[in-house]
Amino acid sequence: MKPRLHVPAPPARPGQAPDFSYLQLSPAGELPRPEIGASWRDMGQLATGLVRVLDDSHHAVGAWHPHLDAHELQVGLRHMVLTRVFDDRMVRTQRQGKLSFYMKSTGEEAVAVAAGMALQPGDMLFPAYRQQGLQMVRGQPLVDLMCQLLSNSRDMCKGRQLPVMYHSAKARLFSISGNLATQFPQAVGWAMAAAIKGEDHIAATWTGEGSTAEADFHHALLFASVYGAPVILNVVNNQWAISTFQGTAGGEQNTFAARGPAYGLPGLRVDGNDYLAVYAATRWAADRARTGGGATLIELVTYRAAAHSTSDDPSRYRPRNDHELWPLGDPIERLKQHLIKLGAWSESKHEALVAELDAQVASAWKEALTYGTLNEGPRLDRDLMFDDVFKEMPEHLRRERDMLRRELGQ
Amino acid sequence: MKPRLHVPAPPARPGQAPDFSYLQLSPAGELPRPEIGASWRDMGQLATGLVRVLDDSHHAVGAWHPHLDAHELQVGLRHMVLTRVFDDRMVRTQRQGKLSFYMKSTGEEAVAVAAGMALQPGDMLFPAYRQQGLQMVRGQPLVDLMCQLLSNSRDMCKGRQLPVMYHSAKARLFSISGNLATQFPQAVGWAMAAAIKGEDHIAATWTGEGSTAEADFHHALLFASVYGAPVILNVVNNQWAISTFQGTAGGEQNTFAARGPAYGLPGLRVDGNDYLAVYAATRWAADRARTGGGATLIELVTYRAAAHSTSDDPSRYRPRNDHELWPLGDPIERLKQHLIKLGAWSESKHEALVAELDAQVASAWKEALTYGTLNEGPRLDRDLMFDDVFKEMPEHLRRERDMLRRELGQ
Amino acid sequence: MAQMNMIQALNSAMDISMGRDPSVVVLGQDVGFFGGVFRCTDGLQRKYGEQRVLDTPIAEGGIIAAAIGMGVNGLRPVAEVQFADYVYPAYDQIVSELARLRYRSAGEFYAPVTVRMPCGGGIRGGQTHSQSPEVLFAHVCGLKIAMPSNPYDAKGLLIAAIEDDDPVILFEPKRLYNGPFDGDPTKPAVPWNTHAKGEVPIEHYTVPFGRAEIVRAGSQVTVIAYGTMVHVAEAAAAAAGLDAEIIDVRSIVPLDVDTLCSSVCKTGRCVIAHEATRFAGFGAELAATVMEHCFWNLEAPIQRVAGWDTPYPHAFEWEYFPGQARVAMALKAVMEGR
Amino acid sequence: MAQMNMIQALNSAMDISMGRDPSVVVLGQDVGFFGGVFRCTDGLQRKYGEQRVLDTPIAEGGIIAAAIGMGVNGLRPVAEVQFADYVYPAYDQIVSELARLRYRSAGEFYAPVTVRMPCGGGIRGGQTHSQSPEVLFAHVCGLKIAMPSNPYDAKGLLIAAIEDDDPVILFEPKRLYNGPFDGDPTKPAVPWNTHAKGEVPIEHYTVPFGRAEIVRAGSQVTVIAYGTMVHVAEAAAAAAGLDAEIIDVRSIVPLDVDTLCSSVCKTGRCVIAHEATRFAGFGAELAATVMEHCFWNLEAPIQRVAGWDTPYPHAFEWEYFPGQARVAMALKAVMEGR
Ligand SMILES: Cc1ncc(C[n+]2csc(CCOP(=O)(O)OP(=O)(O)O)c2C)c(N)n1
Ligand SMILES: Cc1ncc(C[n+]2csc(CCOP(=O)(O)OP(=O)(O)O)c2C)c(N)n1
Ligand SMILES: [Mg+2]
Ligand SMILES: [Mg+2]
Repeated sequence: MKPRLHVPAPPARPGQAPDFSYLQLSPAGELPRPEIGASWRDMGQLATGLVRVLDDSHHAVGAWHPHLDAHELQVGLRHMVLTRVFDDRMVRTQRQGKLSFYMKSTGEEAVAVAAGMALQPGDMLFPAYRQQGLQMVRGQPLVDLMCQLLSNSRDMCKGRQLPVMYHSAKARLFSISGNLATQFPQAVGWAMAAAIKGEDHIAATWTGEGSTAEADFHHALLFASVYGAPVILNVVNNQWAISTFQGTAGGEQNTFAARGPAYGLPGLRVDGNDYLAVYAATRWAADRARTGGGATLIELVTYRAAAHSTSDDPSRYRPRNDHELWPLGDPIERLKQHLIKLGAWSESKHEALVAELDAQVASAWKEALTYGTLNEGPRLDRDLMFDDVFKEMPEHLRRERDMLRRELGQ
Repeated sequence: MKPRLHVPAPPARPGQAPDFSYLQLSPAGELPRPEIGASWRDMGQLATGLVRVLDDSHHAVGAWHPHLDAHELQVGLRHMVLTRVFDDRMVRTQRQGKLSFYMKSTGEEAVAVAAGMALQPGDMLFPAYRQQGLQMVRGQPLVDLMCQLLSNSRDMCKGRQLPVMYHSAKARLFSISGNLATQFPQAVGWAMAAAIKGEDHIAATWTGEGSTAEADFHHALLFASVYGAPVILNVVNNQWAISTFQGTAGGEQNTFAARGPAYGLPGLRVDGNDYLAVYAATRWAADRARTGGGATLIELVTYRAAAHSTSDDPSRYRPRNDHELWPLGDPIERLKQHLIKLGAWSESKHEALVAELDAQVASAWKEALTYGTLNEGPRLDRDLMFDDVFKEMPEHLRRERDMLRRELGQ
Repeated sequence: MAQMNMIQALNSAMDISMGRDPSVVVLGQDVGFFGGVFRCTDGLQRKYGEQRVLDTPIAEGGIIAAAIGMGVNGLRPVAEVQFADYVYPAYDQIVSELARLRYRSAGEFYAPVTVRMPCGGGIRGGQTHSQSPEVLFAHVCGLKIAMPSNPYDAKGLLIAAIEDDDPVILFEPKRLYNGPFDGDPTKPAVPWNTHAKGEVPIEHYTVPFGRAEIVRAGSQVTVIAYGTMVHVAEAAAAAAGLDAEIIDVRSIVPLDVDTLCSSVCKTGRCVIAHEATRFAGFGAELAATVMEHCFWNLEAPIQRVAGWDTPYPHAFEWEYFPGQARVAMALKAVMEGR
Repeated sequence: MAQMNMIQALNSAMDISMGRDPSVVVLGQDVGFFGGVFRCTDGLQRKYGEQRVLDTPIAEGGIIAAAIGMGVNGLRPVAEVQFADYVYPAYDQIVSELARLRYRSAGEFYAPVTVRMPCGGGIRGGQTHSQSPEVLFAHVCGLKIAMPSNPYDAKGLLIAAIEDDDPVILFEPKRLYNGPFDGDPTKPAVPWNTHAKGEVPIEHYTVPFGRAEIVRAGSQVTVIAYGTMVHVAEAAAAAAGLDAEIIDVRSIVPLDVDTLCSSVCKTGRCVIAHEATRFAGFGAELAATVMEHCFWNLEAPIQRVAGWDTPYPHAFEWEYFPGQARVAMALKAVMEGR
């Protein structure tokens, strides 16, 4: 045989039947849960298997079962539903021309919400653009988020960032960057500082599987390993990076979690649509980091059910509605059924919750609109454009600000 | 326990006794040699064990024994001795002020020479700065190499590069870059092109263990894996990167070879001071690549016996002469003893060889000096400075060339 | 001849090049099956196969490094960076390697790589989808750099780039992909078929590097611009009722100093316009060069029109963008000799 | 006061800063146990411990990213890049992240990172140990940038940088580490104790950003320079017997336009000198700015003196370096009004 360029391909393209047979699954409850202090050497199977707690009949099983009380699960469910309801409405408003851009997290809400719930308020979060669930968990006011999306007079980013690039110093949610993966090694640096200062807050960060190809991913794992930084490195493997399948990102030959052990870090491959599994894995990694055990790499296996963004049309590159056949189901539906199994939830309660949150989002939206929209205003004072480039405005920016005033006839 | 920054440290600093107990060794002959077409999944132990052929009594043992004939081994020995003799004399001339700079490869000659011998002339080599053994294997005239070192009137680099940054398109030795690791993913691109064109030449590249921290290392492994590129990726783990120990580069927790399987590539950890092991591993990887099996990552465990460069003084950061205690010995001495064991060599033959090569280097040096030195000239025409920035000289460079002529009163 | 927008013109350039020369390959994020987020590579994978049109991992540094290796091995890679704002992870491979290879190996090795990237604002992309980083490459010797302002030049320059043995960076003003744009976002968008340069030969042709184009001859003032700003400058000068000579720089490296400076020596007045931030932007080089060559002919200080020295803010895109009003102010100043 | 060379001055700046503020940390390749390849961090790890002086992996991008995270978490990291030529792998983290963080988060997040790097030629370093890439950062808004020409300024600027809440890049002309250098490599090297600015306070002080220094007052011509070129310019002007006003820019961003332009408006003549390649170098910004402010006072075109637009060749270092002869030619041209 001669060398021939290998070209990874997704299992199905538009018009073909969805095919998820490539996905390696482990039965729920099968994988062991190592001691917090165990060596990464003794947990290789966690990087290639799949940590799952919820089984097909919605029972929680196995060593990773986090034994959360029903109330806590209801809170998590609420955050996930809120995330989805929020996403849905925002895409609708974008179609109406109110927003310039939006990105949904539909189908991957557990990845953010369960992780956020498993962390402490003092822990610093470095999300990518698709973890809006963290904003919900940390209680960011919906109106504030919407004003950012609208770039209006109350935009927390002062009109500077694209929609969804939120931040909150108070809530310890780092500013989201448009540049993929850059936050990964920054989170490691934050965690190194925590260790240097002897604080026990940890850092957690998220990136897409496509983005793991960037240098930042490598730097993050390396620095986290070398310095034993207290950080959780999450790879959200939602199978797609815009139009390219996870094989193009390196997921064809081995799992993303397997990169962890290569650098001397535990690597956990987790069912990202299983709220309990995500919670348990995050909690394990957080406890480990907080007690001096260093970093953990977590791959969250999930599916990008929606378009990449409002600028994208996935029917050009993958089968329509294939997400309905995704073997790991839907994270909201699964937690809901689990709570019902526990006798702590019901379809009607769920409907009521959706309706309540829908109304909440609708009323927040109404309020947000009173602060303006990008197209119709009011917007913030355009002079703000020249602030915050530096802490204090240098002469040349003052001059440019004045030029703009003249240009606008002020 | 609280998180505390972990800081990797070498086992010994100046004034302390050398300590190589950290080094994981496997007995010679212990590790299996997988079939060329085997899956990377079935060779995990090769990434953490140590492929060795020569045992402590200088016999070749085990599955990796390449069964080379004595003549071929003598050729390899000759290249290694030539490399060392060359290095030694060049450092002496640097101390005499003839060269601005030099970098020895003492103690790691097998890494380049054995690999070079195992590859075919059509294979393209992308070395770092410490694989001068490849220049010897590919028969680069010593005078040419020296003229490069001297930046004189016959400098192949036309006076543009620091000493040791050789190249030869004819010999398929890629131009060496001062920027670490950049050649790693370039070699992958070269191999991808070979596969696209359906040629069966492969590429091989080398980098130091310290340099694996750069983004290029990650990109190389990723692209090599995704496209199944016919390339051999060599990491020369000589334990040091200037003053920092391999632990700072990520070698404390796991081996560098272990990164291979994480990306879905075979990873071989090889005794870099064992000529036969390096040869056999390279040959295995080359055969694999040439028959469509894709890339292999090889970590070559060796020791930088000399200073980093002529600008460096290692006694400031590591015990003096610790290389004499290096558990894997010296590659030349070991191959020599093996040949003696085979009855194909003797101490006196060796002495004669050293003397012969010494004379050869001396006479080449004499000739090279006739073409000038950096300080005393003759050098090349300074107008050449403006060539090759582009294929054809654009107007602005012509203008600058003329300005320089005026500046120099011409 | 055919009507083409800039996307079609670029697509045609790659199509023709791939058809003529089997060593031409295309690679980048989403460029294969999907045909690129701006659809510039649409249909190429279907036509030339997966071995020649590669979807890559999201690693700009890896993409350029691989392209260099391919170039060394005899291919002519055309690499797409999805947005110019995302080229920085590849900066080292471009400036330390691609730009230097021929020089450091005394001409023995080179990599004929073309790097394409959409640049500029005007599409509500915010600070990470609007940048114009051309000067960050112009300062690096060894790279040829161009920015077309219309479909005709886009196709001709891209074919020339692919056929060039030097590395080339082609900046594509994405606001011009679908039509010319005079800087007024409130006007309805115009398609390229309303513009003479939307007329593009179907077949092979090149637009050479190193040649600026006099878009409009004039006597009162010279406006030097490139990319989107060519159209803005034309409109602003027309609105001001000036007999302006409008020059499209087109080729940033090599720079056509003669055309620019002959014009300014003739008119005695000069406005330079680009979208990138002003401080140490390419306008500085243009201003310094014009000043050096035309000092004794200048009737007024050269004016620079540019983006402000801030990131490109999403909500204040049109206050940031150097539109007709900003050009008009500069024209006024230069005509009044301030 | 003490006699210090630039290395000792930089070392003292870090020492004092670490002693005063426990949040100051130092990181980089070989900076810890070894004290740096140029010895600028010598003794710091011994004094402040391994938790505050970190040897890092060889990954410039990782170093800056980690420093950003540390800065966000309340530390004041001082990162060394071993040579300015090797900063490019960190380019994305610097320009897309470090420079933009405060802006994009509307002031809620920032990282007070100082990045130090030796730059410039004159030590036989060849094309990858001699570069002066300051303009590649100057064009990126959000970074403060300085290049000292002497030990006094080096210490004062570095302390100011560490205490600044904005990100700062400090370029250290390595040819000046051990002594002033007038551009003549054939003369014996002079140590800093022969120079007034080798006299450095032992204690804490700062040299503010945004202020150029008039190194020598004069009336006939203004020479604007920074780094090594300040000394070359002084020597060249003296040799030409001109009453030149020599200005050390010192702070590249923010730029002290007033000091520069007041001088040129007074003398009517201007030469700009830097070591970096000429095309689109920082000299272009200086020339454009001076022309804009001093047009009506200029008696001759502004002259730029710079490195050639080629890589810095090992063997032709002194033909590449903009030495006294090149400055003299520019002085002559500007005095003759050519
Ligand atoms: C450095 C950089 N390169 C390219 C892009 C363009 N881009 C935006 S999102 C995206 C795909 C990311 O995929 P993945 O990491 O899997 O995240 P997902 O969208 O699936 O959540 C790309 C290529 C970018 N934003 N930044
Ligand atoms: C991008 C880059 N960063 C830093 C350097 C400076 N530098 C030159 S050699 C070296 C150490 C490399 O160590 P290693 O990779 O282990 O190779 P070895 O010298 O041991 O062969 C460093 C830091 C460089 N040349 N390039
Ligand atoms: Mg994804
Ligand atoms: Mg090494």
